[in-house]
Amino acid sequence: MKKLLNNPADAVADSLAGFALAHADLVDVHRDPVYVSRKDGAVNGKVGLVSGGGSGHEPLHAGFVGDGMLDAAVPGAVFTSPTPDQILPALQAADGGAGVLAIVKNYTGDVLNFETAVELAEAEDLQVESVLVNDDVAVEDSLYTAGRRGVAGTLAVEKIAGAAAARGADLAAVADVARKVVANVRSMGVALAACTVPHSGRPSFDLADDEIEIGIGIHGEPGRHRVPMASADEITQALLDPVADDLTLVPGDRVLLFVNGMGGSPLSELYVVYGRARRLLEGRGVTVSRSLVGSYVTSLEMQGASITVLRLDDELEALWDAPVHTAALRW
Amino acid sequence: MKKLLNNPADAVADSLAGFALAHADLVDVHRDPVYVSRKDGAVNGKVGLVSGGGSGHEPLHAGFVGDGMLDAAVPGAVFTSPTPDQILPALQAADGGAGVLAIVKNYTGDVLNFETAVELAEAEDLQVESVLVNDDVAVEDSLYTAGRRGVAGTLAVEKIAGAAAARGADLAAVADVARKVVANVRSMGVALAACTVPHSGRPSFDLADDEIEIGIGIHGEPGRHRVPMASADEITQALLDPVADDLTLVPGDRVLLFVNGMGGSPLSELYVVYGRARRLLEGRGVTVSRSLVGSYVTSLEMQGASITVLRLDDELEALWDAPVHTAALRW
Amino acid sequence: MTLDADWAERWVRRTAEAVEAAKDELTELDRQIGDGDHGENLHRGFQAVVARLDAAAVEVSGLDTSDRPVGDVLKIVATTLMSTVGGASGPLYGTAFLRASKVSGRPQLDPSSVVALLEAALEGVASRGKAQVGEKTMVDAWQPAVDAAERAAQDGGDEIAVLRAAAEAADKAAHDTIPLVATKGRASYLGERSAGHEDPGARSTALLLGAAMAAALAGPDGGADGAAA
Amino acid sequence: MTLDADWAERWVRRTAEAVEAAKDELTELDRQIGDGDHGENLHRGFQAVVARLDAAAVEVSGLDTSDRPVGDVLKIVATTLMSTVGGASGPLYGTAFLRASKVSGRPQLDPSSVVALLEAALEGVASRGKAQVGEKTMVDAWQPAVDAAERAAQDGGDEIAVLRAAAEAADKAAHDTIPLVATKGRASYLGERSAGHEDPGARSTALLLGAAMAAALAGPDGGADGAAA
Ligand SMILES: Nc1ncnc2c1ncn2[C@@H]1O[C@H](COP(=O)(O)OP(=O)(O)O)[C@@H](O)[C@H]1O
Ligand SMILES: Nc1ncnc2c1ncn2[C@@H]1O[C@H](COP(=O)(O)OP(=O)(O)O)[C@@H](O)[C@H]1O
Ligand SMILES: [Mg+2]
Ligand SMILES: [Mg+2]
Ligand SMILES: [Mg+2]
Ligand SMILES: [Mg+2]
Repeated sequence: MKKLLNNPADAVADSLAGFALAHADLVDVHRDPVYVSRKDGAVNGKVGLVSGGGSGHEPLHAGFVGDGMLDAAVPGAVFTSPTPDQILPALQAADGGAGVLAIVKNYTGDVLNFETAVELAEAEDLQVESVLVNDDVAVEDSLYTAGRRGVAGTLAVEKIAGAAAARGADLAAVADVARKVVANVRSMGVALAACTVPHSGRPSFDLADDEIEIGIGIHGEPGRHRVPMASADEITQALLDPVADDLTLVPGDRVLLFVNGMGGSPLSELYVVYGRARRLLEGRGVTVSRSLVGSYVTSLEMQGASITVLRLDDELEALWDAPVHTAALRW
Repeated sequence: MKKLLNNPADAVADSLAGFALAHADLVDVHRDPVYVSRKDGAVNGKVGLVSGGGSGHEPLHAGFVGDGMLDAAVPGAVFTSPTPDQILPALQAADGGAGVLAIVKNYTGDVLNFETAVELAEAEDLQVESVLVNDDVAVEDSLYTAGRRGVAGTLAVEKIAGAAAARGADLAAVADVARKVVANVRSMGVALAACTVPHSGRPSFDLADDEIEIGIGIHGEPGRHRVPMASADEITQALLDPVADDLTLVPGDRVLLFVNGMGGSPLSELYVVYGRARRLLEGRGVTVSRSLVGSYVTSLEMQGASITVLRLDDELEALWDAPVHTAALRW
Repeated sequence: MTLDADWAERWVRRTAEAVEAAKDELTELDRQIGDGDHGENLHRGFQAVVARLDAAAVEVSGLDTSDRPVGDVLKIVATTLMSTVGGASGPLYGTAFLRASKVSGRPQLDPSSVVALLEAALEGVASRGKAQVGEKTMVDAWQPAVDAAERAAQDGGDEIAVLRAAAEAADKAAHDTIPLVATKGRASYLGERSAGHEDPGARSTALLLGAAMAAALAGPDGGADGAAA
Repeated sequence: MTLDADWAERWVRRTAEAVEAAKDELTELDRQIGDGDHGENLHRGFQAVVARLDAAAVEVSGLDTSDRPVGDVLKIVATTLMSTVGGASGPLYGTAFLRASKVSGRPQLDPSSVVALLEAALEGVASRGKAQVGEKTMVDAWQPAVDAAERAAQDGGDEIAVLRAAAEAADKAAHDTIPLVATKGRASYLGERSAGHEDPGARSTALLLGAAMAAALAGPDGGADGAAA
């Protein structure tokens, strides 16, 4: 394992320390317990937005703290949900008197730890709503799984709910728009090479030189299928079709197309995937009216990408376009 | 070799096609010959800015075309300088009547091909100035080398000269400020793992599991020294010290600190390097007043990072802060 | 042999040792069908528990603690695990210890109290995780352990017999998770590919219950199995 | 045997074949001390040259081309290489052919004209690249080739003898770049580490000059070495 790290046990702390220095104009990074809040604290009268989860997905979530997006983020250990004692002060820090929306990716650990924190917060008279993000179509959403995972679609939920909150929507309305995004966003990913969790020192799975994993999550978990290496066009289709089918896209639909890198794939390759995905969508009569290409919801240095499609309407499009000023997303 | 690519020979074309679709609001991508120009063509009366070089460094340079930065970019084949017949129309497309500044990284190929193109442009009565970027302190600048290479410092030259042009400075003034950046910017990089050029299919060099290359360029060239793997703190110091020494930084100096990923290293690791570099600079009595952390000047999927330091004064700081709206840099 | 608060302390300290020894094994199990952090998660948590107990030991040293409720120790364990482990297993083990602490208010546990402790822990895990037997989770170790403990107590076994029955059943049951297809937790994302691997949480449950028995066997001064608590 | 425009065409077509055959070898040399694209660069360029010559051949077919200046072919090669190769070698080989074309205005080259062609090419490379002998570049193959060609012409050799001398000298000289430390081009960034590897541009120069000789030997219809042009 070769990484730009010191003691693997300090990976998250060292990285957050650098993040805090680089973005001191945007965030405060707290230690013991660890959480990140926007500079100058909660905005009075605005619904607060909090998200969190294991580390290793940078810039998610701390990179999205700032105007028009999150008010606080809670990074756990690498690929490990944060604990309630971290989440609770983040919820409190985000509260500007109008209540807080917790955006939780659907993983057993995230769900359980946020649940506990929300209970504790409510016991202290904080008004909290939770939204569960579960955009990964690789996982069947059935009685026989823990349900679909939350992956790159989380960015869209955070951006759009953040814009709604910034516009002054109340807690119920912000939660509603977040749920609307969840209902209209789907993702699927591929790994060309696994990632290595610092404290383990071993790749999260072993892939032969001519194999890829389709349907991976963002925690180095193996995917649903291991298939032979294929061309970018073929891989893109293997990701895009299930996403578009699950969304039941029809001609005339308008979407955001988000091609996300897993951390170790170069931007140039993401654009190859984007180009193909776009032509496939257009082939279905779907208009791509908004785009995002980059490594935003990552899995350490994993090589690979995911495709996220969000069905847009005027409301969602306007909220997507609304100004945002965070370390990782800005317009 | 596993990459999200179709035919390796089409790597650049496929990627540019996706880029064109994703950023149709910002750029026009031309084929035959290949170059990228800003949407709606040159700005009347504004000095045009053109840069270019081999592909494989994305988002450099095409990702920096737009308001406040470049007017055109010329991507060659992967790691191969573009040809004069590509550069010439880019120079012409960038000309708004006030002349064009060509920003050239100091590589024999880039220099020779730009030289030819500039000669051809001048023959057609276009006014062109050229600035050579050579920020890489890993290479000794002596009679016995091709001189220092241009690496990540190029971003600072393009951003700051772009801001000067946007403010209406004339060609001589834009060239002057670009040269002032070149005079005050230094970089050095490390590779933890090599990259693989698509058409070659083999890693650009072979590194053992416990070795790293210090002083690498951005073309997969081996570096100056191969040393045993070390901690992030040690590696950061090995990069930062030569940069700071070469710049002869003194207490009281104010700088931009830019930690750049080589394409395959996760953002979280770049922040670890940033944190350490910042403390080292502060230990020298230097103030870090501006920061940039991310993978902007890459070497395909190479794992590693470079550190760039730019000595600032009020002029450079204000130009750095000036608005920019491109695919990869925006504020 | 009585199961008092000191036993509870020995139990969790031994668990910390067992987790340390098995850290890589647990992580490797989790790497196969999860995200490769279970060993590290529990290690971080039980090291924190030991630190908390050490700190508490300094506070109470010199005082008479003979009537200290067993549940007091279990509650420290619960809150510490909840705030340091994270992931799925943190809240699950945290809830297990919290519920167990609530039924362990006395300073000494008789066999039926031990059964009640284990039942409460299982109930905590199952309700928190909404998991049932057969879903390839730690419930698949806890449930057979509780069943075996109940039988041992009905058969008139003493505290040690009850704990031994639980530990042995959990150990076997963890092994028996291998062929199962996961339908809860992170391993469920793998679908059929989760079969053929032992569930890491079931294995750590077996370690935990094994440590409970060993702590009882060892007694206050080290005792039967020769290891100092 | 005369060296006319047809010979020039055969020369560059043979170079294209030689580059295709040696593409991986050239790239591997460049991978050692450069950026691993020299084979691909020249392959792209000479394929384009062949395509241009094919297109031109259609245009002129049926016309009498016996008084076509040799330089016409060389100029096509020059502009095509300049606009398709990129990198350092594109402008360098492009300039070499451009300068060579300027001194090859006649339809037939005698031995001294061949020497002039080679001298002009070398002068083009050296002035464009500002490189001298000993800097581990293609100049280290061109210079000995020109020297050998001059000697052969002074000794009264015919066109073929001149080209043979150049080709053999370049081949040996390319090999002799191995111990050199590069002070020009990308390899110079490696400093001392550039020693121990052959310079890719020197090797491709040897291929180019080898093809010139083979094209002369082969004659218009294939000839001596049996390969069709
Ligand atoms: N819903 C659940 N109910 C009971 N146990 C569960 C549940 N989900 C996961 N587990 C247990 O948690 C273990 C994984 O713990 P750990 O690796 O620490 O957390 P994470 O899965 O968040 O990385 C699994 O092996 C399984 O035994
Ligand atoms: N300044 C120079 N003068 C002469 N030849 C040079 C010079 N710089 C580089 N070369 C030649 O060019 C070759 C490299 O060509 P190529 O790999 O195609 O371009 P690049 O170095 O831009 O990738 C070197 O092996 C060397 O022979
Ligand atoms: Mg985990
Ligand atoms: Mg090159
Ligand atoms: Mg786990
Ligand atoms: Mg090269």
